[in-house]
Formats: sequence, structure tokens, C-alpha cells
Amino acid sequence: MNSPEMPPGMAARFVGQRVPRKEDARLLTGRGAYVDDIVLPGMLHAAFVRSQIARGRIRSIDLEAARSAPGVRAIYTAADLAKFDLQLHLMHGVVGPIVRPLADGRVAHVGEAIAIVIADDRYLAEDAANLVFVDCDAETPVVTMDQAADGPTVHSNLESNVAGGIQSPDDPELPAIFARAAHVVEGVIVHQRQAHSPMEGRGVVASRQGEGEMTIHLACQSPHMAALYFTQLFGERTDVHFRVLSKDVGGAFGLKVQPWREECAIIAAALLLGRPVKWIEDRLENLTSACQAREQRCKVRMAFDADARWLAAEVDFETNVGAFPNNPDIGALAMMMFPGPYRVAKVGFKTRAYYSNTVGQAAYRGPWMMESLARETMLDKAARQIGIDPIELRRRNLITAADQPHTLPTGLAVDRVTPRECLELLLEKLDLPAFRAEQAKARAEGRHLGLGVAVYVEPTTMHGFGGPLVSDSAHVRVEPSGKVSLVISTHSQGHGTQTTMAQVVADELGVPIADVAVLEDDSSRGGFGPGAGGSRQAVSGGGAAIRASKLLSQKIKRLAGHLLNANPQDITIADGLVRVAGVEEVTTTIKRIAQTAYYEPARLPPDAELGLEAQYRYQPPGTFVFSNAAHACVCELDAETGVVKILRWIASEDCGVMINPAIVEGQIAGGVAQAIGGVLMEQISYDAYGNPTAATFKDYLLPTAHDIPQLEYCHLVTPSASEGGFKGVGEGGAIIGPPTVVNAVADALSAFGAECLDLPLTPAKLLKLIDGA
Amino acid sequence: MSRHQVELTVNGGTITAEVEARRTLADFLRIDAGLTGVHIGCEHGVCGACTVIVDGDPVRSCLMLAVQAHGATVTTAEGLAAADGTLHPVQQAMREEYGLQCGFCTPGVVMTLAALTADGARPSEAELHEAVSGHLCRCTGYQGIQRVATRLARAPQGEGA
Amino acid sequence: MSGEQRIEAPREKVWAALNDPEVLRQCIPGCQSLEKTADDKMRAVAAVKVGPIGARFTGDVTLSELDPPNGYRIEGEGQGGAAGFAKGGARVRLSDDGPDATRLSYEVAAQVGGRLAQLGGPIIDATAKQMAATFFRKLSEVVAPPAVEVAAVPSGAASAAPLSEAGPGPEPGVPVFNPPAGAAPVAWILAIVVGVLAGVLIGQGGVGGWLGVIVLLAIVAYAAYGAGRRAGQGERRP
Amino acid sequence: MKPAPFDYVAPTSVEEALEHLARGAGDANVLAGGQTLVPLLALRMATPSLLIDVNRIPELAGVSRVTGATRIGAATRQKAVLKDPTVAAQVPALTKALSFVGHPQTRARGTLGGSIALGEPAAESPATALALGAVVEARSTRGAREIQVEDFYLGPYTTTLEPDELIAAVRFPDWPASTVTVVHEVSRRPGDFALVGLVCALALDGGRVSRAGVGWFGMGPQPMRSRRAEQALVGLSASAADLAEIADMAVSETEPLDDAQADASYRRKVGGRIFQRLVGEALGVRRAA
Repeated sequence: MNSPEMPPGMAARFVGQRVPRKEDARLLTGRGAYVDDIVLPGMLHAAFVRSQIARGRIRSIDLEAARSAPGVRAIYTAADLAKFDLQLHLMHGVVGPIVRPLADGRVAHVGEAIAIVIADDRYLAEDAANLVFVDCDAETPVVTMDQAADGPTVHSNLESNVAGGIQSPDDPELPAIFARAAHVVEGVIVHQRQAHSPMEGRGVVASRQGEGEMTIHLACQSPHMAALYFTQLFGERTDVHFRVLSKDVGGAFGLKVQPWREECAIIAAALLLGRPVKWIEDRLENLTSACQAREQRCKVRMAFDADARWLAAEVDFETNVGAFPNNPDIGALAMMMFPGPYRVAKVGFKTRAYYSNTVGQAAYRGPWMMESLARETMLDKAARQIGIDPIELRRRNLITAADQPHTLPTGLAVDRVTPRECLELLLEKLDLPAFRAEQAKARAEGRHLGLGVAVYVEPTTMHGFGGPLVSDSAHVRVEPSGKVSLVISTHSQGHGTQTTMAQVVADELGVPIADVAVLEDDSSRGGFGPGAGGSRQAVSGGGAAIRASKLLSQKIKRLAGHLLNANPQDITIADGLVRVAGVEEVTTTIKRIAQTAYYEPARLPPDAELGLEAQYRYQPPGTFVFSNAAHACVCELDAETGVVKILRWIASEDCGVMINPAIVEGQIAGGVAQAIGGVLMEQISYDAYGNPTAATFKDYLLPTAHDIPQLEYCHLVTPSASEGGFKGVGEGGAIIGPPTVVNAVADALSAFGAECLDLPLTPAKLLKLIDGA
Repeated sequence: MSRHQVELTVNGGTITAEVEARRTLADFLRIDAGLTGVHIGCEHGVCGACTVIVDGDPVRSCLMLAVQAHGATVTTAEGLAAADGTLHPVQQAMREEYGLQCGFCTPGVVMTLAALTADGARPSEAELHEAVSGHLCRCTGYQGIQRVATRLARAPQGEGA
Repeated sequence: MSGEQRIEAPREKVWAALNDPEVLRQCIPGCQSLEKTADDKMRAVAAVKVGPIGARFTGDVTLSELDPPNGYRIEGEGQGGAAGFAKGGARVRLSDDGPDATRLSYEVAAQVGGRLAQLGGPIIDATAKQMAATFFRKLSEVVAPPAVEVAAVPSGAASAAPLSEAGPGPEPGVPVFNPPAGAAPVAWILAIVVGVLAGVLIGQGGVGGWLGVIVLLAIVAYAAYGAGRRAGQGERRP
Repeated sequence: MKPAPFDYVAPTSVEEALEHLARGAGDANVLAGGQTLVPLLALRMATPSLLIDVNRIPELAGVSRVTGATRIGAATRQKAVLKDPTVAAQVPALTKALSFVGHPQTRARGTLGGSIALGEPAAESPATALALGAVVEARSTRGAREIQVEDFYLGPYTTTLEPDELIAAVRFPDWPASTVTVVHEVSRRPGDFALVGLVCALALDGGRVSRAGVGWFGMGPQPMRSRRAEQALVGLSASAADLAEIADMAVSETEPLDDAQADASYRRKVGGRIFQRLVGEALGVRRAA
């Protein structure tokens, strides 16, 4: 095990350090540049007219009163946008509904956008939007998974509501294993629907810059991906070149991976109108119209031998993906990962995703998390049923270094992971015997403590399967000023890549971190890359930044050697100062070399290229980069009220080399907080008519500072095979967090002989179980 | 719909404007005063991103009308740091404790803590933790924010964090 | 929800009242106008205000299953602008309860939509019960005035005539249209009233679902399972 | 989420405010702290034609002692009430209740009168006023009247206040010095409205309850009071043995609703438990002293 602060093989000065974030000074003083902060000359404001019913045919749209309302500049419906023939395809080659920016003839969920009103300001736009009357033939909606399975089709061009699914091949051995297993454990895990709830909703400012150019300011997860998307979407009907700008984004968590219906409608409107148009999603829209997540049900059977060795599993996964999902079926990855870091031989599965008359689903931080939630909660259930300590059960089944590379029964090969080591480190920090003693003492006093432990392995940085996630681009240059610019295809919505990428570059080039500017906010600057999504930026972006910096460093050294009459191999650069090995005094600076490179061609080596810049497009090796963790949580369950309070949380993880441990811990904590919210509080629900009933933050309960304890961390550093040894860490807390909480509550509930795998674990649900015991 | 003349002191300067009655203070500060550090996260008073200091108190600027702020003294995140750019002790503590990620909730959190610790006031840890629980943050899990609250409560009297 | 109200008047009189728009207008909180548009249809406007929450509803009402003097079914829908809509249906039955009294029973099914439904919560049902009871109590008061117990107004100088327990009556200065006698709405307006109370409280080039965890997944899945298949898909879009 | 248009006035005297209210004739809203009204405006669930801002009326703010009672001006901020030493000494239940209300950022604006006028069923202040037998001082151009809080709430967000009336103050009558109070709530997050909330005042005389007030929030469609339980508590000595029965009685006088956060049976159950435990403790604490 290596020290996190000083990874091997790198003379680290910044990588591994808790470097203060470069973006903070701007953000702390109110100088961020979020999409709503963009003000353009002549800019107009949009508000949407949205469906009040979940399903039906639009008979007519009466725009008369709205058109004559003060300040109204235009109102557009699907008919007005028809000339663009926009089809927001779900995915190449996969059957799906025809998704238009605005409802076209039918509505399929409450909140679906029907018309855009564009006015001089948002107040006036909302005034007019409220004057639009949409006459609909309402039909009985399909709201739940079960209704969707055998109800009328949500989309008339499809034969069923099944949006996707996958099934493992029949394996005759599987029933045989179950038949002879000493223990068979069964359970159903239900995860409710959640809303991503970034503090900033979606937003766009679309501005046509004369013929053929369009600048889009967008709350997104990658300006490059968004520009590509818009170009492909509008490309056939317009000759517009899209430039997407996105400096500060107030959180995303998957919601802003893909621009969706409203953003596309606004761009179309701006094209029609020829003036800049701004739409900022308000919270009511965000909680009723923006894509949502989860709503999954997983039935699990597990077989164990007499020694509690996990033999096999059968999993049935279903999810309600709503009417217009931009991420239609996460079942496949959930099932691929279901075996987790365990030596289980066989896993059979079947998944179905259903369309319904609810808001569509999008990827949300660890979209496949049901694999960990279902597996880890069922392992605990198994431990209770078999009568073995859940930690001991895990010890008997976890893979170790000796097993690696380990191929999961579902086909994925996992390598360089340390689940067992992380678990042991976790237990050491936890002091299990001390906790059990405290728990016993508390129980004697009528207090109910519970401990939950969960272990997982996470597929980060999916880059080995083709498609847009393959690579990232970094372009690094020393400007004539001596300052360094890194233009990179990463993108931060809070990830701190302006800091972490600068750390990486400052180390490779030997310059002060203050001299490195990270530029990632403009699709017209630098090369294509997919941005944030799938816990990938440190690995893929960081790798690109290192490789580009190495190339540039070689260039600098070569030039320095030439100018100083020294062997380039003897050149060292630190703090922006260039030295020759064995020579005491400073010989020159990066700045002077840069000035020579740009301004004095005559002094360069004959074959040298002018300037000081380099770029590299990096694809990490392999398919995924696996990170892993074991988490523990201690909770107290109030048997009088059913209220759960999280008292302690320990994260023991291995994300390889940490660029900035504070940022790593920030990512873990953020995910854990979302997990705690997801297990205990948050719930998007619909009534029988398909009305969303958690439409404000008064009803959609996000965890507050009161609900999250100070986390404790143990870091193991097992470098990945990728450049820099980094692994992804952005989603993990949200994947491993949920089973950790559920298991802790289950441990506390065990005093009452009860368990609950039906999320969220509300006080009312828990109290019913406690009292039912 | 009535329009009203308002005059208020914002970050040390006087702003005079005519506003529609319905304009919220948050929109006034953002749109009319250009103080885009006032972030609008929910417009119904739960998230706290729009918190500013009005006459010494931290308040949700989405729950006040601009016309109500006539005659008031308002401070936003833009007005907290010293003229030379030196961060306010709360801002500095937030930076040192990694109290922010995306930064959207941040100005609100900062204004609450700055208001409660203004003029050498030293609220208890419990009070400051209660106060920050009036802000929603989706990124950080509140780790740094909690540490800042603790630090401010424990700072020696009369000193910043 | 359902309920019953004993009215100290004969059934014919109650039936007449149930079909008298002026009576109904008095009983329906905030009702500003009732206008007959066909034999079995009416158009109505009601301004409803409860606490700080308020909306003005406009809508049509249809009567069916007319069975004088035993009851009818009534259905309607009202649009309340930004607040959303309310619709509902009710069956009202009258039966004798002794020689000079009538038992009125009702079953109301109300549905609200739009922000009312999104923001309302359980208060809708609670309010519905209260409003239905209030309406029929008012009806009873109007049809059989002597039997009415006037709610005592607490001490003080305020008017002894409460506007109503459910909200203000028509605003002064708002012209009230008195429709000809005939069919009249009950249930939908209740539904509206109830609703208002709810308030507070890649296609080309493979971009597609780009990050498509699923894209990869499908690929992973196919790679891992030659035999894997996607279940239950419909037709390719045209 | 932008408010619909409205007119706005900010009178500086009660008389002026009342004239506006009288002219507003039911289509005006009084704007006090705005912590509920402004969100409703933003959601366009409230669309008044006129807002009457009472925040610039000095006589509406402040705490004073009047004969046998503590009088709190309607526009007194929750923050000010919470910090007021007179309230803490004379109406400690209110101080405790306000500590559960929202957060410093909302208490800095929210007013006591505004909370009372709204009558949020799950809010602390109305139930506290109910339990303590507070009196609402209402004024209109027609005159002034006093309304017992127990007569004030009629249903969800529905009160006996006429459209032209303004709450000038709320008077909390003095309870004997020997009174013990219990204020407790169970909520999903601090500052949220309660799932279950209880306010109980017990005046003790020689170890026996001489007068009791029991108010509930989150336990029905409006602030609730358990009158029969209050009577049953009177005369009770410190023995907690029969509190289970009284707790059942108290809860039976509420009408809890099902909502997304908790069902009615949860509320009844937890309400009963809180009542039994905390009222018992209150009696016990007193006995020990």
C-alpha cells in the first residue's frame, strides 16, 4: 500500500496534494459565469406551456390571448418547428419513440412542453404562457411499471411499452445449483424514482450569429458533446455551425449529459426568430419536466453452500423509464456488474425497461447502482438467514489479489482492485468489536444502533467499446507570456477539473500551478471529448493532459538544450525555472524559452516548429478502469418515531493515484449524501392520474447539513494501468452509499426481526415494521 | 400593476431604480443590479442559494419583493471581499475547507455565515450548523460547509475563521 | 367521497332548489355566474379564494341521468389558469326522510390537475369533505331557512353575518348573471373549490443516447453474450 | 416561477392598511413576512390584484405586556419573538415552538401574525396559540374584535378572519408561574413542517394539574386542539400511570391525514407516544423540582 500523498514513479509536487481549488475565488465572490448570468443584446426570454394531463390527444391549442399579451414576441408549437424535422434520437439503431422538441399531436406526460412563449422578459413570458389554452382528449395514463407492462402503449409507433431489455442465455446448470444449494435467499429490492436536483436547473441561451453560426450557452456536461449533438440534430435542415459555451455549471449528475427537448426547442426558436433566446428551467419545471432517475425493482435469488460461499444468483430487473427517456435502459450494465467483487460462478438475469406516462429517465450518478444495492443488501439478508456475520460472509467470498485478473461470470474482466483490502482497512478504522459493544450497551438502554457495510467494484471510464467515450483531447501550450494554457475536453460541473488538470500539467511541465489556466468551456477551443459522465475525467482527461504535457516538456527541453548548449536530457524544469543538471545557477526560464520559440525563429533548431505547444488524444488501455471501495455506516433508529439518523460514515476506497485527495473526498462525500437522501428521503411520486406530486423542494426532500455526518476516509492507492495511475471516483459514493445505509438500518431493525428493502426508508414505513414485530 | 421607485444601498453603493411591484429582490439584484452572484435555485424559499444580507439579517432574496427593500442595506457575495480582493474570513474558510464544488449554492451559504458572524459575533456551533441546514447543496455532502461552521464558532472572539 | 344531508323540506322543493341556478349560486362559494348554454349544459365562473390561494375557474357542466325528483348525475370541468384544472362528477340522490324532510346523499369524485395536483397533497381530500359538507349545509339553509342554525360570530364588532365559512361570495360590482331555471352544476364546482384549496401548500452518426451507458452496455452485453437478445421491442420507427 | 402582476401599497399606519383592505374587498392579500405568500405568488397559486405590505407599520411590531397577557404585534418577526426575553419568561412554549420554525434566514422575515393568519396545519405557531388559549386582535374599518384562537381556525387555511380584517396582534394570556410546557415535533428535516407536533401546557397547583392546554400540528387539516384530554389532565397528579389513556384520548381528538411523508396511523401512533412520554416527563420533572 502506498502513501496517497506521494505516488511512486512521479516526482509529484501537486499531484497527490490538497491543492486549493483554482475556481473557488471566482465562485466565492459571486463571479461565476453560469448560463443564467449570460446577458446578450436583444436577448428574449422563453417560458413553456406544459401539459396538465399525463396522456391524451391535443385537440387544439388556443394562442390568441397569449399572442396579444404584453411583450410577447413569438409563440411556437410543434407545427412551427416542423420545418427542422428534429428527432431527438434515443440511440442509434435502437427502436424508440419519435421524440420531438414539443408535443406533436399527443402528450405523454404531465409537464411535457407543448408551446414556447418568447417575450421581453421571463415575467411576461409566463404571463402569456398562462393564457394559452390547450384542449386535450384525456386518456387514462399508464403510470406504474406494472401498468406499463400490460397497459396500452405509451407510443403509438411501438407495439409494446418495453423500451429495452436483455436476458442471459438459458443455463441449465443454474437451476441445478439452486436445487442443491444449502441456502437459497430471495428478496425484492425497490428503488423509488429520484430527481437529480442539481442546484442549478437546465438552461440555455441560443444566439444566432449571422448566417450559419450559432452560439449556445448551455448548462451541460460537455460543450463538445452538445455541439456535436446539435450539429447532427439540426445539420440536415440548416447550415448552422454550433459553438457551445459552458463555463460554470451548477451541478448536473447526469441530468445535463444530453441536451433534451427544451434546449432543442429553444435553439429552434432562436433560429426562427433571429434573436438570442434564453430559457432557464425553474424548480417547478425541473421537478416535473426534467428527466428523472432510478425507479427500479430487482428480484434476486441467491444460492449459497453450507459454508456460506456464494454459488449463483438469478436476477430480474425492471425499470420505469417514463415517456421520453434519454437513457432508455440501464439494466444491461446493472446486470453486468451484479456479481461485483465476489467469486460467484453463475449469474442469470433478465431486464425490462418500460415506457410510461411519466417524465423520462436520464442517467443519474451511478445509473447502474442497482447491482450494488441489490447484491449488497441481499448478501446481508443472506447473512441473517444463514446466521453468519455479514462481514464474515463477505470475507469468504470477496476476490483477492490472487484472483486477479478476475473475470466476472457476466464476462467483464476486473483487475487492480482491492475490495478485500479496503474492507479490512475499513474494519480497522471502524473498530468493529468496540462498535458491537457500544451497540449492545445502547440496546440495553433502549437505543437501536445499526451498522451497515457494503463492498463494490465500479466500472469507471468506459472507453474500450467505441463511440464517443473513447478518448479525451488535451492541448497544452506555453504562451509567449510564459503562462500555460491547457485546452482540454474535460468539463466541470463542480468536479474541480480546473484544479486537478492544472495540478497534472504543473507537475509535468515544472511550472507553478498558478501559471496554468485550464480552458474547457468552449466547443470551438480544443478537440472533441465527451466531458463528464461515467467517472472518467481524471483517467481520460488526466491521461491526455499528462501525455500532451510530456510532449511539450520534451519540446521545451530540446529547445532549452539548444539555447543553452546542453544535452536536453540534462535539462530540469521546476517552478518555471530551467536548469542544467550539475549547474548551480538558474540558467533560464520557461517564459524566456517561450518568447524565443514564438518571436525568434532564427534561434530555434533548424527543424523545430515555431511556438511551444503540444496536443494529445488519449485513450486509456483496456475497456474500463475499475475502482473499488468498502463503506460503513452507523445509524440510530428511533423506535418511537422510526426516524433514522446517520451517526458515522467511513469510506475506504481505492481510486488509484489521487490527483487531489480533497477533491476525491469531495466526490465521495457528494455521492454518499445523495445516497443518504435516496435511501431515506427523496421520492418523486405520481398520483393515479400521472400528476407528479413532489414538485417543489418542500415536497422533494433533499438531505441537509443536518442529515450528513462528517465522513472518515481510508485511501488505498493501487495505480491503474492508465497514464498517471488514476481511476474514476465521481459516482462511487452514490453507488455504494445506498446499500450501506440500507444494511445499517436493517441491522438496527434486526432487533425487531424486521427488514425493509423498499426505498425510501421513511419513518412511517420503519415504524410499521418495528411495531409489527 | 404598479411600479415603484426604490432606493437602496447595495454593497456600499446606492442604487435607484423603478421596479414593478412583482419583481423579486433576487431578480432585481441579478438583472437590474447585475449582481449575478445571487443565485436562484428554487424561487420558493427552500434552497437558500439566493440568500443575501438585508439590514444585517440573512434573508432569502427570492422571498422578498424588490420594492420591499426600499431604504434597506443589502450585501451580496460580490460585496463581501475587501476592495483589494482579500477574501472575507468566511470565503477564505470555505476555500480552505473545500466547502464548494459547483459553487451554485455557495454565495448563499457564505452570506448566511457572514451575517451571523458579522461584527465579531460568535454564535454557537449548534446555531451555525442549524443556519447552514437552511441551505441545500447537492455537490459536497456539506462536509466543508460543516467544517467552516465549526471553525467559525470556535474562532477566537473578534477574529475571522 | 360521499356524504348525506338531512334537509327540512320536502323532496320536490329540494329538487327544485337543486335545479335553481340562483340557489346554487348562493351555495357555491365564489360563484360569480351560471349561464345555461343548452338544456343539459351550463357555463359557470367561480372565483375561489382560500387563505392566500386563489383562482378563477371557468368551465362547462353536463347533466345526465335526470330522474326528477330523485336525483341526477352531473359532470364537468373547470379551467383555473395557472393553477390548473378541476373536474369531477357526482351522483346526487334524494329520498324522503319523513313527510317534510329530505335525505340528500351524494357521491363526489373530484380530480384536479396542473399545479393544483402537483402542489396540493392530502389537503385536497380534507378540503373536499369540508367543502361538500358546507355546500349541502348551505343548501339546507337556503331551502329550509327556519331550521338554519346561524353560526355564532365571536365577540367583537365584526359583522354578525359571516360571508361564509368557505370563502367570500360574489364580489360587489361583479355582475351576476341569473340564468333561467334549469339544470345546474354542483359537483364540478365542488371539485373546483376543492382543488383550489389544495394549493400550498443520436441518431445520425451514432451520437444518440450518447453517453449511452447503454450503448456500451449493449455492446458489452453482446460481447459477453452472443446469445443475448433485446426483449420485446416494437417496430422500427418509420 | 414569476409572480403574476399585482398592485402594491406599503401603508405606514394600521388605519391606512385597513382602508386598503376594505377597498381590496377580498382580492387583496396582506404581505407580512412573505415566507409563504411569496412562494405562492411565484407559483401563481396566489394571484391577488393588490398586495398590502404591513412591514412598514411600526405599531404592528413589538412585544408588550398588557393586563394578564403578553401581546405580540402581528408583524413582529419570528426572530424577534424567539429572542424576546418577555416572551421567553411569560410564554416559554412559544419560544420553544419558534425554535423549530424554519431557519434563521426565514425567521428573519417571517412574522408571528402571518403564521397565525395562514393557519398552516403543520406549523408550530398556530398550534401553540391554540394550546395556550391565545386571542387574535383583528381590526377592520368596521372596528376591532377579538377572536379566541380556538374559534379562529375553521378548516384547511380557512379562518374566521374576514377579507377586510387585519390581525393587529396576538395576545398570549398568562399561565401560572408553575406551568410546565412541552413542545416537540417530529419532522423529516430540521426546519420542515412537522409530521407530528405537540404543544402542551400544564399549570400545576400543589403537584396537581390545575389547567391544561393541548395543541397539535401536523395532526389534521388545521391546527388541532384536544379539549377532552385537557379536561382529563386537570386534577391529575404526578402519577403518569393513566397517561396512556389520556394520550389515546388526545390523539382521538385529532384528524391526521395521509400524505407522502407519513400516513395518518403513523401520526396517531407517534403523537400518542410523544404525548405520553413528554407529558409524563413534564409532570415528573416538576415533581422532582
